[in-house]
Amino acid sequence: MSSPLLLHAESIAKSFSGVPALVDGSLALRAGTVHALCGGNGAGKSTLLNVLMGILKRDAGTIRMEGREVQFDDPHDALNAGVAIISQELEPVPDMSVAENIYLGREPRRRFGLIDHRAMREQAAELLESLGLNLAPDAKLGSLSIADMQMVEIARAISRDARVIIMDEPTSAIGERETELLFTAIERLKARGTGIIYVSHRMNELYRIADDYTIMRDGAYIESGAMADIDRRRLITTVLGKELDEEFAKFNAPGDNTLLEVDGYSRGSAFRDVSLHLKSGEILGIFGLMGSGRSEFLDALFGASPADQGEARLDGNNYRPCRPADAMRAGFAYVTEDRKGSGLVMDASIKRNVTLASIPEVARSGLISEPSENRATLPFVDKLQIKASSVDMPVKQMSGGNQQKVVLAKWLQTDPRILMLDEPTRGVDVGAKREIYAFMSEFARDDRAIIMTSSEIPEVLGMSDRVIVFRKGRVSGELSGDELTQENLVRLSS
Amino acid sequence: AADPVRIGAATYGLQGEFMQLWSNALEDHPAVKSGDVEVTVFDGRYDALVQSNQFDSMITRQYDAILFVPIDADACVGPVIQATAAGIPVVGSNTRCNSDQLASFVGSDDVLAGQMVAEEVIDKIGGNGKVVVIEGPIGQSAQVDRAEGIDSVLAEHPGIEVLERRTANWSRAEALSLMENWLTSHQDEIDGVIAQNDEMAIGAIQAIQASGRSLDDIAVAGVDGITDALKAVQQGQMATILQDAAAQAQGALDVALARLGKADALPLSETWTTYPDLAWNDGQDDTYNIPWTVVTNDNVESLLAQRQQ
Amino acid sequence: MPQPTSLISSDPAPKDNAHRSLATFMSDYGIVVAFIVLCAVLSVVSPYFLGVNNLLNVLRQVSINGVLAIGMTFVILTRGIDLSVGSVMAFAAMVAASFAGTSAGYPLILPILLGLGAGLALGCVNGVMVARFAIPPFVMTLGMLSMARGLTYIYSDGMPISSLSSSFLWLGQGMVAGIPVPVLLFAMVFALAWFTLRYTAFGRYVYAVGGNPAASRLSGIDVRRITFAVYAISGILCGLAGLMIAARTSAALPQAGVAYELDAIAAVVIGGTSLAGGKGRIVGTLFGVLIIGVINNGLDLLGVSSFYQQLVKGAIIVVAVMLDRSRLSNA
Amino acid sequence: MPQPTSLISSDPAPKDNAHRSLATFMSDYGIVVAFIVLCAVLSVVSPYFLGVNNLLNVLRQVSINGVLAIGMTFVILTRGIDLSVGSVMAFAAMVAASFAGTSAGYPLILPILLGLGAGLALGCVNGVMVARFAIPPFVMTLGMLSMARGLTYIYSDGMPISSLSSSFLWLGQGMVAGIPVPVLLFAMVFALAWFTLRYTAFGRYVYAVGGNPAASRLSGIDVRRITFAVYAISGILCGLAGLMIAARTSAALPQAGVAYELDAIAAVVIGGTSLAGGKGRIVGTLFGVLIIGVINNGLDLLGVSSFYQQLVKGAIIVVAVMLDRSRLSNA
Ligand SMILES: Nc1ncnc2c1ncn2[C@@H]1O[C@H](COP(=O)(O)OP(=O)(O)OP(=O)(O)O)[C@@H](O)[C@H]1O
Ligand SMILES: Nc1ncnc2c1ncn2[C@@H]1O[C@H](COP(=O)(O)OP(=O)(O)OP(=O)(O)O)[C@@H](O)[C@H]1O
Ligand SMILES: [Mg+2]
Ligand SMILES: [Mg+2]
Repeated sequence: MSSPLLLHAESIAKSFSGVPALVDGSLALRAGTVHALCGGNGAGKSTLLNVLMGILKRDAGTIRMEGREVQFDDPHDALNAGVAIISQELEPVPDMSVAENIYLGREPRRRFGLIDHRAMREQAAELLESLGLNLAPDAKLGSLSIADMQMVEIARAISRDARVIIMDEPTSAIGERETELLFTAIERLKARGTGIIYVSHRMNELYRIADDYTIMRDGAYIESGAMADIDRRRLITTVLGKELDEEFAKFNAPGDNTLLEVDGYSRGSAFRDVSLHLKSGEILGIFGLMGSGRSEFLDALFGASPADQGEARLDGNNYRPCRPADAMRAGFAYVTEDRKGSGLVMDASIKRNVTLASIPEVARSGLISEPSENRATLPFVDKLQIKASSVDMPVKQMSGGNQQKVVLAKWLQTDPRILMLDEPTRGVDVGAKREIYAFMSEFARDDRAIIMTSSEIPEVLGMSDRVIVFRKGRVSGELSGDELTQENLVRLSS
Repeated sequence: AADPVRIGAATYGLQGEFMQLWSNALEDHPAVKSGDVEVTVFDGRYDALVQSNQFDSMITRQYDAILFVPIDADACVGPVIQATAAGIPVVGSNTRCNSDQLASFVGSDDVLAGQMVAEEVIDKIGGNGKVVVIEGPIGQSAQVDRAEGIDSVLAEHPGIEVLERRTANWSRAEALSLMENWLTSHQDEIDGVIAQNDEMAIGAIQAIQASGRSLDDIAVAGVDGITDALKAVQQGQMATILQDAAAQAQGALDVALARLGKADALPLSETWTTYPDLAWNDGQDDTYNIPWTVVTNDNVESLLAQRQQ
Repeated sequence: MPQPTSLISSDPAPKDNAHRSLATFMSDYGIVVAFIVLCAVLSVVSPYFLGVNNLLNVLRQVSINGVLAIGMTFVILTRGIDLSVGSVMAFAAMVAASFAGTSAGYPLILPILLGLGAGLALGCVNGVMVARFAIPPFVMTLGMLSMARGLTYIYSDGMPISSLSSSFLWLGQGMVAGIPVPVLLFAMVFALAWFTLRYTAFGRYVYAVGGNPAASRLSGIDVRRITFAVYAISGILCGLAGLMIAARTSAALPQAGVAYELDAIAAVVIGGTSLAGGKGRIVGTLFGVLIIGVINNGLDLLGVSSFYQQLVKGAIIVVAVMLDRSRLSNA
Repeated sequence: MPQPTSLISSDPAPKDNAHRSLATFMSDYGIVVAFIVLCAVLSVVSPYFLGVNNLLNVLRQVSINGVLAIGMTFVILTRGIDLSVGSVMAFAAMVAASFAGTSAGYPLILPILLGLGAGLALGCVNGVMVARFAIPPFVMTLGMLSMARGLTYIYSDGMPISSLSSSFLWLGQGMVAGIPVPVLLFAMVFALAWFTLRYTAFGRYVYAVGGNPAASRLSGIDVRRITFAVYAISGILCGLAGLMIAARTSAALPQAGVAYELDAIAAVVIGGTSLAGGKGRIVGTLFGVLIIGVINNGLDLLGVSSFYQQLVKGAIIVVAVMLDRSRLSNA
């Protein structure tokens, strides 16, 4: 470690209207390495990274690049100094194309400084190709699934030729295959001497690609070292500040009676001829590659965008949801994969979001009282370990993982029978994940059941009683018991 | 029968009662009622550009003649030139237009109205006292001209002090609030209210009444002679200067028909009998100034009766 | 049992609670501070400003815009806008007045119901077109601005309706316990709106629909119905404002309410409600309304000339909002 | 807030490609279709409508609103709004006219530069306050609406300025190769704006800032500068419109341009640009401007009575947009 550090942040502090989010953030990044920044939800990781990028102004602390102190007042300065970020919250420009999003702010130019749309398209196509992504450069971002949006953001950051790339949970919205593409790209970047700060709550990933780690807790630096020197158990313990028992707490047992039957569900080109059934007490996994139509299928089942063919039966009765309210009346709840777009009212407080789907229950003769709202919200705050200064805090001020918990709480509050979870643990830390898993097991009892999709294979394997695999919008197989292996999932889905 | 004569009437805007009376009077003209003449009234929306655009359309449609009540005395020049060049005579009405190409003008002099309204108030308070002036929208020809008239009278009366001078944009509601506030800041100082139109005068009256003051102590006068003002005169609350919308509109139509030579037995309207001093001269004069009438207790009943028809 | 990492029960910022609560207050009520500053300045420069009568005048003068602005707040909270308030008000005033003549002799309730009904009807048309046919609110209500004005002219034949019965005029000019009736009406509407937005399910839905329509729909909220309802509310409040203005000016004028939409929207936006929807408060609107009213009143009291009045009024509005928002620094 | 549409738009699954490209065309150019329908109807009911002279009239009539609407498009694309266009235009007209009198004898370039400069200056004030001091655009430009009108009164002493030199009048009344000069000016501004939005980095940034300010900032775009620039552009175009209107009406009137902001915004919104920013096209604005112009012209040609005109005009605007948007299912 003789050469100066590529990036060195020391004692960074930041508070929001008096509430400290970061008290002592420190991080030392070496060139050509991947540095894992670890911490629970709300530990201050994103805050630190946003300070490094010049998105937030720090209250105290110093940042040095290659030994020289730097001051980024705006992301513009950071970009000029060779720092790029894949931020945790997706920030697409929805009405611009993939190519335009990738090259936003540095469009290829023709003579007279005019934008060369053709070159931009070609370069984007080339870039996407080199990353192994199958995305049309002309597609509008707003029409993509959030996984695809995430890939576009990854492509954008990577193509910047930055010396430091900050990746704040780049994989939370994408599948295993795309994660592999990202890792391949990261290897290439490392070889070029780029330093990467990497945040993820998926431990497997950290052990695969990270060289160093830094652990933060409650806004403060705890320790750092080489990834090779810390085992998984100690990493988790240090991150959470407590011991954690086994990862998948699974103690539900599927019953015999069939709750839900779906027969030949189709909608446009999104999914075709999907038939499945769900038993009481069951956790049914749906697995597939990105874009295989899982989310679209769940949308249809929830009446958000109804199926145009096929039928469904709930307890043997016809179930034909035309809009979410129908599905909710039938006992469905649906945690979507896009918490910012379709899950949360970002400007509203935690408790308003938690009660959003169950206002009639919280209200008494049409009136809502603060106490009844607090009564509805507080148990979830404890149970899901939602970290926030108060239940009146707007959710947009919360860390990503905590926001995810709020979405979950909202739907649990409706006391559903069939809980549909699309990527339920997106951005959730290991501790809270465990709580969610335990909760799922506890939930799937009596005449209740869960349908879950996830791109995290261990989660699918660990939590599902049975898995339906989607491929290109069709069911390509069903796995249960001993057949539930990673190999089978991969085989059936690709 | 032959095709009716098609007349376009370009008004500055139909929002106020006065222009409404003006256009209703057109519809009541004997030649219109008999079907010999067809009039189309255009709402200029208080915008010189809109009026100019409407002239374009009237020229395209080849109206036989245009009656023109411009919003601005200068901005009306271009449209008049265009229409005249297209062979369409333009007869001005109500508001003057600084164009020498106007076929004729049948209207009333706003400067004179300004003088009269100011004199009404000043006479009533006996030549000495404090007044407030409520004006129309700044820069509109009617405001500019009436202000000129008011100023000329004020200049002759050194005993009159102008406490306040503000626009209420011809609006009753605005004048009402304005007067409420002035009655607060000037308490009992105000002796008279000179309003450039009746709507604003009525707003002022309502504020005075609401404040518990007596209209015997404050002289109010407005211009136009709208129906509510006539009623107020009847009750001794104000004075108004009647601008005869019917005479202006119907007289202008008579003149236009005369210039077109399309009708015999002119003039058809009552204008010329109502104002015997106004010489018809076969409709060939450049200017017909319809006299203003001060509305008093003596003539208000008959005016109101006319209005009810 | 895992130890709760939740911070909610424990005190968040022991360090400088005082600082924080001031900051919170300022960010919540900055507009109140701006209002107080404005009033303080006015009471120094004009000895009349603080008089009881003058303050009642201000309240009476703002009450019509106040009622419109409250309806507008509902609409804007759902990301909408209602440009038609002035015209709809004029139409309702005309309908009501046509049944409130001294000679007609109908009971007072008839013009009231018909006025409110006329406003409600046009508001419902706005609501249906926006909620059901997805016409952008700006376009729909701009169309209604024009259509309602046309209806007013057609209904009234372009002439004002005056000679209203004194019981009707009481709505605009009467007093109850020393307080002008329009002020009481405004106060009632305000209280009802405040209560609705704060304590009722409907109020929650209004915020939610404006904050995130997609999430609201997925949460089982009938987004269309809420959207429809806010325009209906705005419509019925236009009806009430129509009764008030006809009664205050003793006549229904076909040209009444031209450009009132700007003042109503201004009050809402000055009050801190975001045109992007989902964020804002009715108390803010109240102070927005009051700020506009106090500026107008103050300029009249001070006798600022017509020429300078507009300049000063515009500048004060900008400065007041600047005072309010200056603390929001970081993006 | 950008919303990935996966859950809201129930995309009707492209069954066949032909159907789909028609759908795409309709969704991109629905307003063109609405315009063509409108023109077809008008040319059937009025034999004068399709005359060359009348079409030139329409173009001349829309050119001032057109120039304002183009500036407005830039502003709205960044999620802003400019309510001050009418007043700023009036101020610029007054400044220019005061140097364009027949007697003054200044070269034509002087009033032109001063008029544009006056518009630009006020636009820059809007820009600074919105971009630098984060005053909500609605409030800032509403303040400017009032302030610029006040400045116009003060500058002109409340009197119109007429007797303008014939070289100046040429800007509003002249012809070049059979085409009215205002139409040429509008065409030039349109072409420039179209080109700018499409081919320059600045144009892309305008979209980006409106589409997602946070993303734009993260991409190193100077969001404040872009925001400032759009208000400056709107300002200078108000200046141009001021020259055009003074030259066309042969006078600068202190009351000119009242409520023009509504027509300009309407053209932009009818043209499909979203008030939420980031989405829309200048071609849409062109057709929005044309639709409004054709409605006004058509109603005048048909001699629709002014009472019914407002009703019909409002209804046509709504129907045109309904035609355009009927395919887009709900939100
Ligand atoms: N704009 C804000 N206003 C107030 N508090 C904020 C704001 N942004 C973040 N915080 C608070 O700062 C703390 C740290 O948040 P941060 O987003 O940095 O966490 P994180 O480590 O990235 O968590 P996660 O793993 O869930 O993404 C949280 O308690 C959060 O509530
Ligand atoms: N709004 C939309 N408009 C058009 N196509 C869409 C839309 N949303 C999704 N799709 C497409 O529908 C297909 C199925 O997407 P879906 O989101 O259901 O996949 P998924 O299996 O859940 O994968 P992901 O991990 O991306 O969520 C994809 O090809 C996707 O691009
Ligand atoms: Mg984070
Ligand atoms: Mg999915």
